[in-house]
Amino acid sequence: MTLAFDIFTAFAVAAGALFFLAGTIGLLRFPDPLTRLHALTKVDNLGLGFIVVGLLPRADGVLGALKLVSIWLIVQLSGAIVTQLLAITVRQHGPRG
Amino acid sequence: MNDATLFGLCGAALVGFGLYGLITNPEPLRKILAFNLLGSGVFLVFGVISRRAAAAGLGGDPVPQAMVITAIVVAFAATAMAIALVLRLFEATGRATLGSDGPADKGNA
Amino acid sequence: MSASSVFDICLAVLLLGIGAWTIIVDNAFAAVIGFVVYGLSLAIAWVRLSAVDVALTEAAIGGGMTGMLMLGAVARLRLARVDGAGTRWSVRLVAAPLCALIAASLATPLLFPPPVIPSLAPTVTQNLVPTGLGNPVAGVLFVFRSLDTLLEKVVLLLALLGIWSLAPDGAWGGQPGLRVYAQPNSTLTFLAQLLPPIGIVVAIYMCWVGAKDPGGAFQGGTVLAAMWLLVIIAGLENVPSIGQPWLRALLVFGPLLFLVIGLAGLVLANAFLAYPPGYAKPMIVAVEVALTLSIGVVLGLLAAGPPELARRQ
Amino acid sequence: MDSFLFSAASFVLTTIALGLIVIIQRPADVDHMMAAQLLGTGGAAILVLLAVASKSSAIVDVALLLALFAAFAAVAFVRGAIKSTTKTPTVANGR
Repeated sequence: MTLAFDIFTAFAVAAGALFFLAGTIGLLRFPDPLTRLHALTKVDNLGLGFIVVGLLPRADGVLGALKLVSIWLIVQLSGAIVTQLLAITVRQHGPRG
Repeated sequence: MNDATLFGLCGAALVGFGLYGLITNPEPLRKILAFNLLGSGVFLVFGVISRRAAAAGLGGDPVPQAMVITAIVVAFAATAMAIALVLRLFEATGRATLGSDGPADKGNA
Repeated sequence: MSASSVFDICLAVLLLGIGAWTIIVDNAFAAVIGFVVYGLSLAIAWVRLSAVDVALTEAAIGGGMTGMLMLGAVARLRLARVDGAGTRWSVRLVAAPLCALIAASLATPLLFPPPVIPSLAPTVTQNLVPTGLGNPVAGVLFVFRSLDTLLEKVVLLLALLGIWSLAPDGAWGGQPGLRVYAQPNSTLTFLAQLLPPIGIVVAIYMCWVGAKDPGGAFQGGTVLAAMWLLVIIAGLENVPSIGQPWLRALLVFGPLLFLVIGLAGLVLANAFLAYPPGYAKPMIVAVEVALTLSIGVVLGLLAAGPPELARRQ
Repeated sequence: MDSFLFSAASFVLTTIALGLIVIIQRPADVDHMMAAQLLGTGGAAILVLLAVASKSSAIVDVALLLALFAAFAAVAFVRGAIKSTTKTPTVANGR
């Protein structure tokens, strides 16, 4: 059972790390700020999401697991809104923001 | 060399960077920023000393840690005060530098 | 080399890189954003140094609040004339080795530590048991060195008085001129409605957990201040005039309660700021709750700056 | 397992650091702010990894604050960007 959990953790954390890599590459390669913001949100939800899911079996009890999930939710919500705010800034003032 | 020493050396280098910025940058806001960098370097060195004194099952000596917490809060208060002064200088004179060229800034520097 | 050492080396390189970049970059706005990034990374370094309490403070104050202050200032100073060219090369040439020398002299004692490293950790753990606290840092802050903590609150109030005293005569007692988001924007409004409830829960949690685990009044108060500022920036609330009686009452409430309990110690426990045996923990928690509120208001007002608008009738 | 988690944290940190180095050389301020957001999210991920790897659940609280204050800093940035450009109309309308 422990082994199954470990394999699960390893896979999910690795997937999350890959999304961090993908998001960063997107941030570097995409041509304009709006598409770069898109890459940034992938890091917020999938990168951190996979890492949190992977760590859940090793969390410190149910409360610890809840705390991990709530961090992801906070990042998710605030990240989505902040990204939109940055996008509005770009729209209004051009890419030089 | 252990890991704590690594951060200590990092802190020492940051003190150097901060001091350099404080001396060479003409804008007061950048000077404030450099001073904050210098301060955080000092805190980091102090934190490493606290980490070394780990004993009694604690990860570090709690006395320096408590002092660093106090110091961070006081540094914030000082930064807020300094920034308010710079903004007031800008409002009063329309400039944000403390250069010695020109009669306008007499008494402000 | 273990995986944790690799991590530490990466982190140290990152810190040095951003630190150097904030100093050398031309654009002041970029330098300030670099400083925010630096503050957030420094929090991770403090975690690696087993100083979680400091990491919490650094993430909240070093990254968030100082960054917000500086971003506001740099936006205002964009119109400032930067007269006088940069510093002369001769000054730079003299300054660089001098700074390197100071850095090296700080590094030397770290590389060659004394054979016996003095530590107060055993004393703290021994004396922590009677207080009923579980967090040694909170013990140091509120029991062993409580005078420092009390005076630090006074320093915060003095800094606030200093900032207020920069107000033009006509604006004394008026509202701080904190810049708000210019156009009413539903996205920011939504964030300012969504985040503060979460932030208030986090602040209460920080304050509550501080007796046992890392956390405490500073961290909780900073979160409160940030949420307050967020609501103001989004335009949902006005900045209060600094003459408001409730505002002034909140400002001094925490330090005053601390002082009263300290003076009560003279009668009940024979020393200033001493706690009567058995009652230490409830008293400290009461002081922490009061301080969290006061710190929240003080930090928020420090970030809001001096009054600029005349008092509303 | 713990050293795997540390390696994952190092990987995320290296990725972000390399990203930061490139992003901060760009001219636009909004790109710099994206870098700060990336570090806010990545820092939270690194900290939860560290918390589990070193079995100290208090570190999770640092991740919580990091996430909150990264969002707060972004709001402060947006405010600054709007204000300064409304005062200098020449910069506006870059669409």
